[in-house]
Amino acid sequence: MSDALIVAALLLTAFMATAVVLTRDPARQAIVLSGYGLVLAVLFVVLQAPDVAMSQTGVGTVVVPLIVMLAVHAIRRHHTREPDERDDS
Amino acid sequence: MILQIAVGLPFAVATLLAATGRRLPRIAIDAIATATVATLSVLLGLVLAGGDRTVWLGGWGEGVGISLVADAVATGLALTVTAVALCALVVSWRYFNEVQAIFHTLVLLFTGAMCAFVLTGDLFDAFVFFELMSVVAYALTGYQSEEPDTVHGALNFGVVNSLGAYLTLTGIALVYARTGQLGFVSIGRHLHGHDALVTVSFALICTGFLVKAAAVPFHFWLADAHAVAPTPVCMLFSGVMVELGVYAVARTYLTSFADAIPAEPVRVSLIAFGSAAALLGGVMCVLQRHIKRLLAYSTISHVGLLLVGVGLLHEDALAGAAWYLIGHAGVKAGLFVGAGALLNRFETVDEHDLHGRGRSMYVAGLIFLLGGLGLAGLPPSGTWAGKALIEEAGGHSILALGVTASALTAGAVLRVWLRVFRGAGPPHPGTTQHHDAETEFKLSRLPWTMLAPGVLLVLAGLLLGLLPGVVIGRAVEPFTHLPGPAPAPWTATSIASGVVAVLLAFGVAALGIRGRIPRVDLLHRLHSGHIGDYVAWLVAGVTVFGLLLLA
Amino acid sequence: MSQFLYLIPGWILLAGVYGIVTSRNLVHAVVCLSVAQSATYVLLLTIGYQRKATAPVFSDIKPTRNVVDPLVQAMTLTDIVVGATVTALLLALTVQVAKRRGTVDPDDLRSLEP
Amino acid sequence: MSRRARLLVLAFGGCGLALLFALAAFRLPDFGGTSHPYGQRTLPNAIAHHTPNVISSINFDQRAFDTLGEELILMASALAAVLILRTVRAEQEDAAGKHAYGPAQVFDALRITGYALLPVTIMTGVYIVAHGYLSPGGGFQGGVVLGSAIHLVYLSGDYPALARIRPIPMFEAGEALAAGAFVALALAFAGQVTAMNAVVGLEVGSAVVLTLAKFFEQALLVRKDT
Repeated sequence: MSDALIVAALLLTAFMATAVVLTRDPARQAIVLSGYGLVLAVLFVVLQAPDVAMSQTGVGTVVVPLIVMLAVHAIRRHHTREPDERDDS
Repeated sequence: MILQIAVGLPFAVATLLAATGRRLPRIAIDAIATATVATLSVLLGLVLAGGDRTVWLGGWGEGVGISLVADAVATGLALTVTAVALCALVVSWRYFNEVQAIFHTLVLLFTGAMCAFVLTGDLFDAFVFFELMSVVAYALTGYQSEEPDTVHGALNFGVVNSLGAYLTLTGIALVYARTGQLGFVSIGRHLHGHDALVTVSFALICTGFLVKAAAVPFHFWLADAHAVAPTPVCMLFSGVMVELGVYAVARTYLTSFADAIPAEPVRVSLIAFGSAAALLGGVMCVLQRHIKRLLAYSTISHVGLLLVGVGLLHEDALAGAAWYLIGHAGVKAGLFVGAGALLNRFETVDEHDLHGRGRSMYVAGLIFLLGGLGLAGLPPSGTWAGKALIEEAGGHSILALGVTASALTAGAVLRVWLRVFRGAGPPHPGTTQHHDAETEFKLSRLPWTMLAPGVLLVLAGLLLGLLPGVVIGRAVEPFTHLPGPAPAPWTATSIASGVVAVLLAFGVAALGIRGRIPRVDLLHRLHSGHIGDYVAWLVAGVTVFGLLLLA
Repeated sequence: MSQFLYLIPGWILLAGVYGIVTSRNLVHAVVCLSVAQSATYVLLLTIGYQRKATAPVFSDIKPTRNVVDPLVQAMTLTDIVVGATVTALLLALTVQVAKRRGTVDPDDLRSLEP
Repeated sequence: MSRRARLLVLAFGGCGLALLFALAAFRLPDFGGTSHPYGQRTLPNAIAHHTPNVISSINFDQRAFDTLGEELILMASALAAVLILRTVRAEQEDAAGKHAYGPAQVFDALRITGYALLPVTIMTGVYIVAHGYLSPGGGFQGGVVLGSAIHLVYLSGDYPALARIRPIPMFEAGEALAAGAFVALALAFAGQVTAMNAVVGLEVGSAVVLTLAKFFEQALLVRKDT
């Protein structure tokens, strides 16, 4: 694979990683994270690592973002009970 | 084969317990877990008796496979792990509302992971078992997930330790890029001369281990986690897990990087981090009224001393560190048993709350008194003997550091003994913070299984100094690659420094019971429980470590 | 000067750390931790890369063919599992923090130091 | 600490870490170079043991002990999810009737994808596990696919349907037994790549199901009392 492709994939990875970090709302972040997982998987294919790319696709684009999504959902449900139990000390 | 069986046994039984946990009665779960750890310690004892050996798993041999290296230090440490784990399991016989068999499964996994981490001869494998150890530790810390402080403490623990572990992996990747090796020994063989890459990779690898060892400024997670973890888990954390971080630093440097990185910067930086931990831990310890947090800070302080012992890079000091480690493991695990007994009786561990209420708890009181003396380093305790060797090798400043740290931490423990078990000093209003008693239903009296292990552990710690020094010296010889030390702790100076530390500790305790425990706002704000603070301090610590090594 | 490429994982690591420190939401912080970890995948695989070499799978190529370093790939696989499990565990704890404390903003969580 | 102080500490640490990392990076061997001694050593072993996928050979044969640790981490974290997220289950049983599982709040596009993908995904998962010794993929990748495939039922249908085909105790036992089998295989019979792939597939699949199940429970539990 040509170097230009690798450089492009690496720069895209760095860009997406930054995007994940700068997305402050966790619900949106889960979606950006899924995209980041996909970009990583592409990078791994480019770097001749198909095995790793497969796990990254499964874990990084599906399972982990799904868990993040579910956690955000669960937390929202508990937030409806505030603010009476909130600890302000 | 015996080594493979020893490594695999706790894991195999843990999986079986997890599979059948829903059906087994509690007594069977207790019996199986305890018997497994007991068998494991017998196996490790046989390995220790059989002398040093290296086993290549799967028969692959050097350069391809993973080795288990059972030298005397590694096996001895694994044996210490199993001894503390055995006591922790006995203590937990009457503890807890068990969820299926998850607690026992996790404790077995934890024990097995610590043994594998200690015994492995491969850097990446060490990372894997370091992570296993950490993941199990987070889960055990968060065991009582209905308490707000518990989950918060476990989360702080998890984030800080995981980030440390990822930095370790980054360092492993760097050193792999240079050498193309992963075995501790083979990395050492392929590293010639030092440059920025080698130094930085060493700094990063050690970061994860220093986070585990709670060196300042990586220490913030420790008190948060210890204050909330169940008592048997605290015994394992403070008694052995934290100390494994120091062991890993020593192993990484001595086996892999000793020829590449000159000793002087390593010595300076490890002593700096260790001394900071010894002093800050000691001061924070005196400022605590929550007894489990108090013991947690005393662990930070003593592990700091341990790091200084390793950092001196002197064969006698390393022998001393090994000695100190086992002595401290006994005393500290025992003290947590005492704290657990108070928690169980009164559902609080606030020192002011408990004023005079422990008068009738003779055994727990004895644990605190003997534990305090052990922390101070009363001859012939293991802590005393180890500290004597470290101080001997380190000179006056280290001597002063050792005496100060012991006096502060032991003083705080003795103050607890005086106030809670003797009713000394005027009473003060306590907090209303209420804790779970950790048992399924309130027991009418403490069963012997909850106290006897504590007494045994503390006594073991207090008598370990009687071991002949030559045994420890011979054990560390293959580990340090330095000429065989002849450790002899029984000198006039060392006995004097031990006695002085005990007297000073009583002084600190006597001063402490006269008034309320003070608050130092700056220090309290520093230990904020804010995960952003902890991580910021962590990267700052890496920077300081790296710059000290490069300088 | 091909070493410039190695700076990318460094950037990802720092971005993750920056995210954790400045985070106002624990879920966000945990995700940033997983970003910091992904730096190790990228670092490992770039270290193991070799020009004009294929993936280390010999089912359809000749055994004499040059392949990239398989070891870093095996390490990365292990690393991905570790990362995912740690993320899941920390998110479980975060859900409990939200339930018990009613907030996931680290600035609103009170200190554990009594 | 104040926000400002925190950022100052971070600025110091971040600059330092960046400097350290850059110093190291420029001493690394050239990108794309040919020197990978450890990697080269593993190649002939993989071919000699008839495992054309060298990565499978490393993970399940040459360095099987690493994978043993990895599988145990997976088991520990699935158990931890069961443990830490358990209290809601108790609350739910206490106040039966007050809780119900809400409907799936997903995009319609995702719902349709769920329907379409389920059978294909399961087939793919099994295929990936079975051919792990030969082609890219293996127990881990296939296990993830299988474990998440089951949850497509939720996207395409509703939660009770998912709960019926997902008996938690069975997955718990299956996962633990698979991990136990892996301990035995890794320490006593390393090199049985196909068997190990199958065991890992079972374990990973069950662990993913367990963990996701716990999170689904937390996310979908509607508290009717608020």
